[in-house]
Amino acid sequence: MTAKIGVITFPGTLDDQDAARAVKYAGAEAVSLWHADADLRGVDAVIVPGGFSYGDYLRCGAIARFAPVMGPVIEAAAKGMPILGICNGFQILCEAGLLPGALVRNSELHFVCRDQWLRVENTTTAWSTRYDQGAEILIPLKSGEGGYVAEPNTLAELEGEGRVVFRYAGANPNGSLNEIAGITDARGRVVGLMPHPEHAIDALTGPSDDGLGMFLSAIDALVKA
Amino acid sequence: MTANKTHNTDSVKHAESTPDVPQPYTELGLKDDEYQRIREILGRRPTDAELAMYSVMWSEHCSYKSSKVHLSYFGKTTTEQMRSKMLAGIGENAGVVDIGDGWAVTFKVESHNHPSYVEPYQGAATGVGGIVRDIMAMGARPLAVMDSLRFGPADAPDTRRVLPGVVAGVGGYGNCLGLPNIGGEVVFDPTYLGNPLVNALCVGAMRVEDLHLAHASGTGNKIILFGARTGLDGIGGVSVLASDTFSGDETSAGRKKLPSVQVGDPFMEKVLIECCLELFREGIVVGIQDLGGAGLSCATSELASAGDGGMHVVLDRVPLRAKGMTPAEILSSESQERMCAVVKPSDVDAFMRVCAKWDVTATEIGEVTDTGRLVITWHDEVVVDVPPRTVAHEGPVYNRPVQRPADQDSLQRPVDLPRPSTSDLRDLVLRMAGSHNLSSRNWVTDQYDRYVRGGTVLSQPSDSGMIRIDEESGRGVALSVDCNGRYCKLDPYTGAQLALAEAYRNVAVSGATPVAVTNCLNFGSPEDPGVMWQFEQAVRGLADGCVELGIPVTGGNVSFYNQTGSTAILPTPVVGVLGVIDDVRRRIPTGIGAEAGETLLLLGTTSDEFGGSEWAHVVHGSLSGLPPRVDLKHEMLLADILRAGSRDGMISAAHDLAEGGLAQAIVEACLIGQTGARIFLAEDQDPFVQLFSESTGRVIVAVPRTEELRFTDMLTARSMPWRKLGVVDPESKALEIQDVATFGLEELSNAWQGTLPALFH
Amino acid sequence: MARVVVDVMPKPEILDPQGQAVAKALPRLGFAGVTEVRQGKRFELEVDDSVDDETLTKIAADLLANTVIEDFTVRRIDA
Amino acid sequence: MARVVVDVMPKPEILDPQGQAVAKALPRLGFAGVTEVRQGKRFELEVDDSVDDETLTKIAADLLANTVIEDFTVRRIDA
Ligand SMILES: Nc1ncnc2c1ncn2[C@@H]1O[C@H](COP(=O)(O)OP(=O)(O)O)[C@@H](O)[C@H]1O
Ligand SMILES: [Mg+2]
Repeated sequence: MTAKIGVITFPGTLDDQDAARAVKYAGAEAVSLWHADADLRGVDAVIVPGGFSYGDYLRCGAIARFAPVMGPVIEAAAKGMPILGICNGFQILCEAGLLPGALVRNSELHFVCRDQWLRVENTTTAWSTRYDQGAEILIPLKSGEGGYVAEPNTLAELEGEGRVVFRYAGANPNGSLNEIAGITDARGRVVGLMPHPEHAIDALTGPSDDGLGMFLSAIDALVKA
Repeated sequence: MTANKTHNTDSVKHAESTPDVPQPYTELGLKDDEYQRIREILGRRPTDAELAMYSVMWSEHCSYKSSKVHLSYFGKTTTEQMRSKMLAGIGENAGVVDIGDGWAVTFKVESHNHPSYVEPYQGAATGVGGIVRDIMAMGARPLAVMDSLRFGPADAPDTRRVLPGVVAGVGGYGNCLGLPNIGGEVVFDPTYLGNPLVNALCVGAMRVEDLHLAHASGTGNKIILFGARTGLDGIGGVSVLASDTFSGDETSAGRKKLPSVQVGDPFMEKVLIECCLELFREGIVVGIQDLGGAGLSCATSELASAGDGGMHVVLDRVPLRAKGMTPAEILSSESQERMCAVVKPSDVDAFMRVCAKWDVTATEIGEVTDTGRLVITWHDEVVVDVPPRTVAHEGPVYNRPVQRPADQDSLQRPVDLPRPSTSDLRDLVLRMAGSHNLSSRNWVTDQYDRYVRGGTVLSQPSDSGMIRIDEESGRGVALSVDCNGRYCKLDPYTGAQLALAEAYRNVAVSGATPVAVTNCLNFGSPEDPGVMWQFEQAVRGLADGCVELGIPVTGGNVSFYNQTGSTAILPTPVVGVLGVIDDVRRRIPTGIGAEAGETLLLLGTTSDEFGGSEWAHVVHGSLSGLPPRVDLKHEMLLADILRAGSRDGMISAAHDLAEGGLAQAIVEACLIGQTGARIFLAEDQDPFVQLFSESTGRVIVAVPRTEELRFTDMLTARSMPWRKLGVVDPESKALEIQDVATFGLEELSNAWQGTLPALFH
Repeated sequence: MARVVVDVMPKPEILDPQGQAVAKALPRLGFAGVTEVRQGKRFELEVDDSVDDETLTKIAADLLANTVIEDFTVRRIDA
Repeated sequence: MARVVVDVMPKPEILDPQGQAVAKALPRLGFAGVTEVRQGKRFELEVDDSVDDETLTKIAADLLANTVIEDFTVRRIDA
C-alpha cells in the first residue's frame, strides 16, 4: 500500500504543487488538503508547504495557524503523525506551537534565494533517517524572514536534546541563532525547516536531488509504523 | 466657475443644459482641438466623468497617439509565414504563440518607469502586478517573470535610493505571487539618473482551446468586476475635477495633493490568479479584461468596443475603498488587483461561488447591450453616454515631426581612444569584470525566487531563462530580454537589430528555437523630433530584423517622456525573444565543466569593433563611432547549429559574447561553472581586440572531447567560422589566457561578485 | 538620554493590505466588532539630550517613514 | 465606536534586525546621538463599544503579537 501524504493549501501558499511533486517522486501518493476543511482525508503524514499564506503581512504564518485544517493537524501531531513544515510551513508550525521559537526578518533585511549547504545533525526524525549523520546537502533557501530565534533556555533545550535537525554550513545566510536551519519536536515526528527540499528533487530543476531524502525518510517511517 | 457648482452630479442632462461651462481639459492633458473633437463626437460638452474618461484614454500612455503611425510598420511587415504560429498579436492584451503539442504561450513586457522613480518599491511591484494581469486576461496561467532595469550611475546617491527599492519591489511582488524570476537586465548609465527604467515581462501558458480574448459580446451578458475594491489611488490628474466638486469642502485641498502612487497587494493578486484559473476551467467566462492604466475607463470602453458595441454600467455598484468618490474618480482610479469579466446570466451564480471560495469580492456592475453606446449611470442619472470606440480606439493620432539629430554625424565619427598594451591586459580583465555593467548581478537576483513552481530549468546567470511547460513531454520555452542603449544612441536602427540579435542568440545558446518577439520601447519626449527619429529608426530596425529572422513581433509597449529636463535617456528598445524547446532536458548550460574533458571553441568572427563598447565606456567614458555590425543571416545559422548540437548531445555548455567581449564571456563561463580553463589567442590579431571587441554573432561552445570532431566537421560543412579556443581544465581552478595572464578563480570571483554588494550593502 | 517614539502609519487614502489582512482574519477567528484595522510601524529610539526636535523630525522623514505613502508622528517620552 | 491602539515591540532579549539596521544607518546619514533603535508594529483599530478590554487583549495576544518574541500594549484612544 502506498503512503498517503497530505499537502495543505492556504490562500497564498505557493509551493504546494512542488511539495506534491516531491511526494510523488519519492513514491507516495500526494493528497491535497484545503485550508478551510477541518479534514485530513485519511492521510498518513502532512506537509505544510512554503509560500506567503495570507500575504504574510501581519507576521509569517500568524493567520494561517488559525485555519480550520490546523485543528486536525495539531491533533494528529499529538498522536505522532509525521509533519513537515517547509519555510512558511515552518513558520506556521511555530506560530501554532507545534515547534518552539519563531522566525524573524533576515539579518540583511532582504529576501534571499540561494543554493544553500546544510549539515544534517539528527538522522533519527521521521524526516531525516535517509541521511548520514554530518552529511552536507545542497538545498535552495528562499525567504525573507528566516532568522530562527528562541529564548535562551529553549535554545539550550533544543541543543541539549539534539533537536536541531539541519544547520547552515558556511556563512549564516539570515542570522539564525546557532545557524539553525531546521528543528524537530521532542518525539522527532514534527520537523520544520526554512530551506526547500521540494526544490531539490531533480538536478534538472534544482541544484541537486538531495532534498528527496526527506520525503523518502517519511515514507520509510510510515511503512515501519 | 465649474460644471459642478450648481449640481452634485454632472449628468448628461446637466451637461446639455449647461453647454458653455468652462471645463479644466488643459489640466487633464487635453489639447484644444482634442477637446473640440470630444464635443463634436458627443454633440455637446462632455460631463466630468466623460472628460475624465477621454482624457486618460487619449493620453499618450493609453492611446499610443505619437507611436501609432510608426508601430503600424510591424503589422505591414509581418508576412503570412511569420503569422502562422501566432494565435493573437498586436492589439490584444498580450501576444500568443502556438508552441506545439496543443500548448499556447503568451508573453509581454511593460514599463513602469515613472512610478518607480517616485516610489521605487511600489512602482516596481505594481509594474509586475500589471503585466501579470495582462497575461491572465489571455486565459493563461502566469508561469514566470523577468525584469529589465536601468538606473543612473551605480555610485550616484539617487541610485542608492532607487535601485534597492525597485529590486525589493520586483522581488516582493513576484515572490509573493509565486512566479519564478528567470532573468532580466541591470544596466547603469548617467542618462537614467532622473528616469530609471523598470520593464517587467511575464510569460504564461494555456491549452490552445482556452485562449480568452477580451470582448463583451452577447447582449444581456453580465459585466462582473472582481478583485480589490476601488480607491483613490493612481487618480493623478483627474483629482482636478474632484477638487472642483469638493470646493468649499475641507477635503478638497487634500484631494488635490493625492499621490498618484499605487500600493500593490500581491496576496490579493495571487488569489485572483487562482480564482481566474478556476473560472476558466469551469468555462464560465465569455470575455475578460484586466484593469490597468485608466482603470474602469479602459476596461469598459475596450470590452464594449471589442464586443457587440454596447454596455450599461451602474457605477454605484462598484465596491469602493474610500468615501465620497466621484464618478470621474471611480472611472479613472488605478487601484490594483482588479479584473472585469463578461458572463452569461445563467453562469453568474457559478461565477460568484468560485469567487467566494477564493474570498474574492465580485460585483455585477452592468450588462452588454446592443445600443452601440457605453452608458454609465450614477444615482440613476446618466453620467456617461458615448460611442465606446471613440474612447478606446479612435483617439487622436499624431504625425509628429521626425528629424535626424544634428549631432548624429559627429557622434558617429570614431574617436581614437588610447588602447592598452598587452602587459596592461591582466588588470583590464579584472577591472572590466568588476565594472558596474559587467559585474555579477547576484546581489539583485538573489532577492528573487527562481525555484517556485518547480519548472525552472535555466535562470540567472544563464543567457536565457527556461521553464518547463509540460511535465510529461518536457516541452518548454526560453526567454531573453536585451538592449544596449549606447548602441541605439549611435545608430538606433542597427541598435534595435543588435538588441534583437542578442536576445535571439541568448535563446539559441540555451538550445531553444527562437519563435516570437515582444518589445518595450523606452524613449524620450515624442515632441522632440530627434527622439521621434530615434523611435522611427528603432521600430524599422526591429521590424526589418524580424522579417529577416522570420519571427513576428507579437506585442509590446511604448514608454515616452523618459527624460530629465530636456535630456532624453539613451533610446532603449528592450527586445524580448521567446524560444521553444521540445525537451528541456536538452538545455545547454552556461557554465563550463559539466563533463570531464571539454574542448572550447569560439564560433563567429572577431573584428576591431569598439564603437559604443563597454571598454570605451568604462575606461574612457566615451560614446562615439558606430556600433558593431549585425548579420542576422549569420545569427540564424548560429542558432541552427546550436540547436543541432543540443539535439545531438554535442554541446555541454555555451555562452554568447556580448558587452565586454571574449574576456568577459570566458570569465563568466569559468565562474558560473566553477571550473578553470586554458585558452589561447590567435596569432594574427591584436590580443586586446580579441579579448574586448564586441563583434556580434559569437559564442563560446564547450564540446565533450569525444564529440569535437563531429561538431567541427559540421561547423566547417555549414561554413560557420570557428577556431579552437582552448580546453576546460577542471583541476586548475584558474583561467589561463596564454601569453597574457593567469587568474585564480577566486581572484576573478572577488572582482566579479564584489561590486554590487559593496555599492548597495 | 531621552526615549523617543516615532509612529509611522500608511496614509489614509493609501491601500493598506496589512491592515486589511488582519481585519478580514478577525471575524474568522470569532472576534466581532472590529470595523477597521490599519497597520503601521512603531520605532523606539534612545537619544542623547543633544538631539533636538528638528533632527528627530528629519530622521523620521528621511529614514523611518516613506513620506510618499506614510505619515508619521514623533513624541518624546519621559524616561 | 472607539479607536484602539495596539503597540507590538520585539522583546528586549530578542534579536531585532530591523531596528539594528536603522541604528547602523543613522550615523552614515550624518545623524549622531541615537544610541538604540527598536522597531515594532503599531495597529490602529476601530471597534464597536461592545468590544471589551478582555477581548482586545485576546486579539492582541492571539493574533497581533507573537508572545514568544514580542510584547504588546493595548490602549483606548478618545475619538
Ligand atoms: N534585473 C534582473 N532580473 C533578473 N535577472 C537578471 C537581472 N539582471 C540580470 N539578470 C540575469 O543575470 C544574468 C546576466 O545578465 P546579463 O549579463 O545582462 O546577460 P546577457 O549579457 O547574457 O544578456 C542573466 O541570466 C540575466 O537574465
Ligand atoms: Mg548573453
